Amino acid sequence: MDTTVQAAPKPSTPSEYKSGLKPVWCPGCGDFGVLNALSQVYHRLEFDPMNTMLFSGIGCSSRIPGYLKGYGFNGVHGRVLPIATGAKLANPELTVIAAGGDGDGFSIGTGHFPHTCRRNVDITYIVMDNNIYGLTKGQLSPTSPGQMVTTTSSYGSIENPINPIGLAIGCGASFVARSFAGDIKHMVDVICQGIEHKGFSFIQILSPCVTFVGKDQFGIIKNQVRYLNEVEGYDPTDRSHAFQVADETGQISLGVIFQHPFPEYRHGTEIVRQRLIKRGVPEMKDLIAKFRP
Amino acid sequence: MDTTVQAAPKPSTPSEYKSGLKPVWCPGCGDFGVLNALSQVYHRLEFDPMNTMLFSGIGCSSRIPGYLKGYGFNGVHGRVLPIATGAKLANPELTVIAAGGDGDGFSIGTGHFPHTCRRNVDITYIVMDNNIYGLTKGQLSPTSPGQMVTTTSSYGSIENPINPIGLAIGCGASFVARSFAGDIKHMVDVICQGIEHKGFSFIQILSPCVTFVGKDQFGIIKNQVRYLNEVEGYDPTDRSHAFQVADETGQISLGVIFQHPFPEYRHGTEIVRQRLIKRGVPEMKDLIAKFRP
Amino acid sequence: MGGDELNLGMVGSGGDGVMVTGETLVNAAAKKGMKCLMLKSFGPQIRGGEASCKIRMSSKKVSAPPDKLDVLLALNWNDYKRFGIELELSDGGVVIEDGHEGDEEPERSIVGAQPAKIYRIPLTEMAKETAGTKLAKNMVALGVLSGLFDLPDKEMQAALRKTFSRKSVEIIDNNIKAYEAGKSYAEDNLQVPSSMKLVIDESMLDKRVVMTGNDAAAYGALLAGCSFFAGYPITPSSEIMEWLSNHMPAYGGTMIQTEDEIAAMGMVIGASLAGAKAMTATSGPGISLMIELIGLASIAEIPCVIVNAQRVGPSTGIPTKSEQSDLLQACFGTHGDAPKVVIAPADVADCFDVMREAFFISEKYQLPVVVLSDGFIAQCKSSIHEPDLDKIRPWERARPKADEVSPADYKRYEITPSGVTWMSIPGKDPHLYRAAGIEHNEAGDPTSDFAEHERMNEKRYRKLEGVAAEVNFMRHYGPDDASLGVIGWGSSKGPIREAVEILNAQGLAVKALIPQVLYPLDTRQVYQFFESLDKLLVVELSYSKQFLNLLKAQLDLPDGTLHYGRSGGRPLAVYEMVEQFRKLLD
Amino acid sequence: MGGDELNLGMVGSGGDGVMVTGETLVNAAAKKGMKCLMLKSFGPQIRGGEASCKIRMSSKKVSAPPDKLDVLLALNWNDYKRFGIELELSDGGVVIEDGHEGDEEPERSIVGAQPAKIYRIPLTEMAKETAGTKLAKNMVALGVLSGLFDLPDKEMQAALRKTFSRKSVEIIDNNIKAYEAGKSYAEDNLQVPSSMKLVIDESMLDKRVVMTGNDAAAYGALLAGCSFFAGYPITPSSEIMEWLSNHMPAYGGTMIQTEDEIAAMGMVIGASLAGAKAMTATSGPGISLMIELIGLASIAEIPCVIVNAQRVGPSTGIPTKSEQSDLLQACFGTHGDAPKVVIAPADVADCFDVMREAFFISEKYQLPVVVLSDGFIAQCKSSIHEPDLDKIRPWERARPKADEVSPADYKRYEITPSGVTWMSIPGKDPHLYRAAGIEHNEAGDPTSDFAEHERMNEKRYRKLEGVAAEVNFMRHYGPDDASLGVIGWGSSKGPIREAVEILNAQGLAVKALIPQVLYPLDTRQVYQFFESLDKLLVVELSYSKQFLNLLKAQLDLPDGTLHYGRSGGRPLAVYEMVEQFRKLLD
Ligand SMILES: Cc1ncc(C[n+]2csc(CCOP(=O)(O)OP(=O)(O)O)c2C)c(N)n1
Ligand SMILES: Cc1ncc(C[n+]2csc(CCOP(=O)(O)OP(=O)(O)O)c2C)c(N)n1
Ligand code: SF4
Ligand code: SF4
Ligand SMILES: [Mg+2]
Ligand SMILES: [Mg+2]
Repeated sequence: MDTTVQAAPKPSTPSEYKSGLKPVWCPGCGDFGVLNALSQVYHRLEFDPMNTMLFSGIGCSSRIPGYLKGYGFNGVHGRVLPIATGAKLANPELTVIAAGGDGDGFSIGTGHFPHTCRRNVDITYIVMDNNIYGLTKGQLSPTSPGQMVTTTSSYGSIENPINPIGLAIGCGASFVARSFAGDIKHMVDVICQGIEHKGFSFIQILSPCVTFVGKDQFGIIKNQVRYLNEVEGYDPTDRSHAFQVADETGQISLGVIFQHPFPEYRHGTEIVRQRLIKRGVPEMKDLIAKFRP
Repeated sequence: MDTTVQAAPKPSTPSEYKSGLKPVWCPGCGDFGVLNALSQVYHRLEFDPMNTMLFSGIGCSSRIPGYLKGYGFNGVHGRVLPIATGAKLANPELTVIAAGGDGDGFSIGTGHFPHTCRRNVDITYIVMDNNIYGLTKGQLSPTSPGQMVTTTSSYGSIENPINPIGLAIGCGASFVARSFAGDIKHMVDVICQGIEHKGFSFIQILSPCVTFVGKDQFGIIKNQVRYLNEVEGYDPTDRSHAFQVADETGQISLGVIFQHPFPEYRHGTEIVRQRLIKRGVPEMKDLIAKFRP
Repeated sequence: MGGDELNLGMVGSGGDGVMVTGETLVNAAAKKGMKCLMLKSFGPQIRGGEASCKIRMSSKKVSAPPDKLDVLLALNWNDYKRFGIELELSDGGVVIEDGHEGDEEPERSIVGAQPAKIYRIPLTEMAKETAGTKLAKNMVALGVLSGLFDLPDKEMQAALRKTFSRKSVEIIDNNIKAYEAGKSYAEDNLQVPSSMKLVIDESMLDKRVVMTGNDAAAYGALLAGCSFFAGYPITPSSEIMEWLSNHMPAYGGTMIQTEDEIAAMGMVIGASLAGAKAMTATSGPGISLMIELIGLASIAEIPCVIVNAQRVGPSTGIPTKSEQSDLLQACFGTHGDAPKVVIAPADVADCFDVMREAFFISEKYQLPVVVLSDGFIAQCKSSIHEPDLDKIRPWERARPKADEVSPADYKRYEITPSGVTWMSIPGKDPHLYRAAGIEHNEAGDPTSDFAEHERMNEKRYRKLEGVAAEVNFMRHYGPDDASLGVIGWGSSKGPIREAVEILNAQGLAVKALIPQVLYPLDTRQVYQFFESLDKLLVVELSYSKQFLNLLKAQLDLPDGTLHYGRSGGRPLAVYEMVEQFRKLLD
Repeated sequence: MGGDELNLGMVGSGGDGVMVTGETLVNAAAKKGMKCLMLKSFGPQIRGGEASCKIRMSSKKVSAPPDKLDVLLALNWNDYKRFGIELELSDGGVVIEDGHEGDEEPERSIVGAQPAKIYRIPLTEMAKETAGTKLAKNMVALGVLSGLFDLPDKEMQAALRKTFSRKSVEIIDNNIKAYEAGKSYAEDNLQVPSSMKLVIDESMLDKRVVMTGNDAAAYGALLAGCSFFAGYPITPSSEIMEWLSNHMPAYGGTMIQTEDEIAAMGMVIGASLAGAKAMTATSGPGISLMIELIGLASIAEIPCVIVNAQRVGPSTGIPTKSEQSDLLQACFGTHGDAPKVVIAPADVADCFDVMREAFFISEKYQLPVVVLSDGFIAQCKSSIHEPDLDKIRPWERARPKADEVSPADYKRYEITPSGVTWMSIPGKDPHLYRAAGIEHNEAGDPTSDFAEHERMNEKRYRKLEGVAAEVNFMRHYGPDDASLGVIGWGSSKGPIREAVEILNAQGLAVKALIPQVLYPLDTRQVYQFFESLDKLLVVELSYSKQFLNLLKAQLDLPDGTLHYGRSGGRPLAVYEMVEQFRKLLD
């Protein structure tokens, strides 16, 4: 880090971690909860905004970088994972968080998810899942439950929804968790764990869309939740156990569902680099010798 | 079907199902085995080439539509699943097969795979997995094992490979199988089962690249295979069992790993359509009434 | 203002019901046989924030969005601040606001002329009194407008009933009461000069429908025989897929929402190969993702229609605002030399016809056709003349005839004089073939021979010559011998046309040309248009002069050709065009 | 032919070792200080099928690929059939084939002139005799060429040792024996007119390196300070990432192969935001997938470099052949008005300098820079002058200075006269900001205000004015006052330049201009070039005249400008250019 930098005073309360910009969300939207939770996470982990990057795609949820202090990027729809990965690889000292909607992550962005899981770069990915396309006003999402009527499923969806938790485990993610926008304390705990996890952490947050799904969502979810840290004997390192949680119906488990330490991407690059340095690295200009006839 | 059609005589041997074009593959390439197996499948299932569409992406493996009789399409890299899906949805009477390489399907095409699984459109997808990019001459593939040295992983791959079988099960595919280019009879059996399965069937075929991975691949694989139909009590409808097979190391299970009947996409569309027809469908021109003020 | 047209603007907070009021007006106008169009604008809130709309109605033609307002209805002056720049009052315009005469003056800073009159009307109070809820204040306001400007009462009430048709009888009655109260209030207390009353020319009574461009495009596609739609939601095109989601299944067609735009375009290609008339609809960001597969459709000669309802770019840009800046991408965005056709609707009604032409061209010439609509056309709720349903004649793709070519001799990519080759359909024709995105010989097998590549390029581009010669799709306005001409495209047509009409009426010889098949351009017609000209002005809503560049690429512009262009974000205005014309005339 | 250059073609089956032979020759030439370039061509087999190569070597400049051949070495006449059209023999050219004098004549149908002489030499037999394996027949042939044309023996042997440096001493020795046998055979039995011997101008002895354009681009990028590469393999660009895979990690940089091109471009954007000089490399199909994110980099003003090694399009096209048909996509392929810079290397050596300029421009002006290379440049193995490593001066991005702007006052997108605004770096600067792909105000917050959008368009496009004025990157050939001029770009430079030189030597006043920053074009310079002209010819390898259209979009071409273009698939030839010039002169 440059020595010339005049350090800005670090925010000292959660609300000081907010940017001050007024969210465009509908009153009651679950995303407010996520924003509040994140500001508390920033505070609890004593983030220096200068070292924090929050990336997102496009969607209601993806407006979130605008509302928090730090470097932020509201990119394009579906590409938050590669963009966040690039930032982290290029500047490993930064805390890098990616956030977005269910459509952003599991429809247009699906292709990046398995690869981000398997690379295990040390970023945290928060999907604010509302089972709908909020910003574009109510179309089918990959997490919309079967039979759901939306503007693009006029007679009820005939597709099986994607299961983000199951998919993440199936893709070999090293940290998989779920939380709920209606429970700020829980979100704060889980997100902190995700950020502290070394490697890629995926957190699904059930964040109701009050406008296009309904205000009753908070109640419906609340009635079904159970907290995994209260479930006796739940072992998040047990993969098949985790799969069962992913497949559950009728109840919604919150907490760290699966966590498995495996080497972070940078671990691999560092080993290679050290090996090369040991061998001896020529001056860049001397590489020209490789091209001499 | 039009009545004016002068039906072409149906091929009567497997080799008559080949187009006659000379494959561009390297001598010994596993893809020859897949081609032979497919010609036998066509023969066994008595395909009418006129009703058969074989789609592919780009890669060595994706050249396969050129070598079989029927309608074929050698499209672009990574898009075989949506293209095949579109054809099947538009013309449900056709037999639609999609084929391609590991890069085509699990790198650039990853994003389409989970959605194709969950839609469960009645097509068969054959991935000729050689753990490498053959056509572009030997770069890292998402199924290249860890530490593998390729032209783009000069010091050994530091990524965890994707597990196509585990991913397919995790994505809720209704038919998941594996076969081996070194065993034609087995391929024929498994592919026939896949085609006869109602819904999306995914078949991984281990098809060695003799040029960029090595001729020894056939032997290495052969030494590790076991046939699931010879494993007593193996129940392909048992999801957690199937996950174990997906995760196995040291041995390679061949056969139908997971199969689970759930409604095909068209089932859903037909229900909707019948419902609408019962309600009464106006003449298309009368829809103008909807716009009258 | 007044006389034969009324330009009206409204602004309010979420819950003020600005859009409902506007749509009721549009419906009423349509019922009375009037033309009418409505332009919406929203604040940044996702839902329920401040909003404004502008409406223009007339018995005569209405082809441009409202410029300056005759009437501004301010349900909330705070919200006006945000939209003021879009809601400019014209000379002699009047303002209606919620309030009591005598109350403290609200803070107003009206954009445009000073209002001739400000009517303060206790809208909220009257709503509470009559309907029992202040929510009905918009209906009181509607009544006031009706009384003040002599709007057709019967149609207003019918439209209002339609607006609330899903509500209870009680709610409907209350809203009617609120409306009537407003109307009486206006009749009793207020008056505007009779010159401001809307003259309804009953001879113009006409079959009207109320549609947006997206409605017209969706319905037009269905009638053109489209049986397959795959798409991914995006503003401002989503309503096309939403309409088809509703109406396609009953006719056996497929509408599928895909995981992304790439998959959408892929499915369209697959469906078309399998014999369906297939399309997708999106906006700029979606097109950018489809580019690769549009190129595939071009080289593999697969018919398909792609609607791009343009919005402000680049990137995410301003999703809710319109621009004409995807033009060069539509024509030249693919890598390689990839012929395709680009065709642009010029107004809402036109979307219907353009879809017909698009399917005709794509099926006949076996290539991708990009329909370049824009956010203004796509979402502008308009009262238009009912489309001519009989003009629709679905075109059938040319297939190899069993008695003219045997399956063994059939070559999918045979080089023909027109460039078009018979395309067989799986399951219908025994003429098997393999299509390819790789360069191929006549049989469809891969080739890397440069001579073959050159021949195939020739074949594929020859089809464009056919299109340019056959599809005569260009609008002319003004006298043929005018010495001052304007060329524009898409939704710029409206203001251009009106400006020409205004100036022609003043005896000035100006004319305009609106090519609709933008690529390939029928240059003969354009050169003819140039013949009488001393001055040519190219008009567009793109900062980087995309239309000008496209014209230059396809023909030689007259010396000293001028250009008027700016970024989008608000539609071209009639007075803006008149001003440009006048500058040239000076 | 002969004298100062030698043009040589070889064709053989898989296993004949055509490429090894060619590369050995290139190395030998380089060792002797000669310029040399080699063009490869493969049959459809993935590996091990028939192949051919063409080599041109000279002590003088060699800037174009070989046209017609002085010598054709046919290891296999069956394979010649497939490549014949690419291997045209020149008047007075000779042929070397494997065989015995007196044996039955093989079936030959040589393209071009009748050979002045056909040498039948028992290559296979001699290989078996000397090296114990027929595999060494290519080395015998190499010896024959060496003897026949007096090639520098020491360098040939050294190059041969280099070629086999990973093999056992025995194998090397055997190959040397085979080579020597061929050489003696030629010296003893054959002779060509001394005019055909290659005259090596020792005064030209020079520091040579052997590189492809991809090598030069990769190395140039590394030296320009690029520390982040993300990419997805594709012919003909993969070697860039392969080289960086090898060399980047040691210097702390990251080279990552992504799941697709979209992810590659996404990672590049993320890395650049985080402060790295970042790039990707691909070809047409990959660019088509990156289009959306290139637009994002443009509106969000993120520096990045994108190499496109063009191949024959559209779609998959012909992956192994070169074309110039991605030009308009590079300039205008994004939706919306999205400024970017397009810059084209004109030869292999140039790739090195162009990468330096590309990073300079992208970092200074904070926009995406597309480097339009092509398959010919990318993969042409060449002996070139060693690049000037001292010219590399990595440019540092302008960051907000702590003493000039406080974090609170910092506006990432402040409107400035140059259009460029300081860009802070996370972890380094306390000047926080939020970047956005959505239209934004100066602070980076979303806006839907059209006036703000217009101002931001102005800001972003203003940067292009700076680039056009600052980056003087254009090649001129021929006398300034020539009345006949050609304008071309990219790898067409070679043949254009040589044609100009040939005609100038014949006393004809022709000149050529090769702009390298194609967009934005420095039009002043181009107009200056036009001044002396009676006739202008625009030259390119695109069927749809993309370069012509790009020029028309940016400036007014002289009346009667002519165009010579065709599809790619084979490089422009010097004689083709000379012919075009002559036509104009007539
Ligand atoms: C390439 C592209 N396609 C489509 C869109 C339109 N779009 C914007 S947000 C969105 C989906 C929003 O849903 P989700 O990601 O679940 O976020 P939410 O609004 O529900 O938080 C879509 C389809 C776009 N901006 N870009
Ligand atoms: C968009 C795009 N990116 C990259 C390529 C280059 N490409 C062609 S095939 C291929 C991968 C081949 O690997 P795989 O799919 O495993 O097939 P294989 O050749 O091994 O059978 C690549 C990267 C392309 N054609 N298009
Ligand atoms: S539309 Fe739904 S997701 Fe979007 S802000 Fe409103 S409530 Fe939240
Ligand atoms: S390169 Fe490998 S995959 Fe491709 S044809 Fe050869 S052996 Fe088969
Ligand atoms: Mg959502
Ligand atoms: Mg492969």
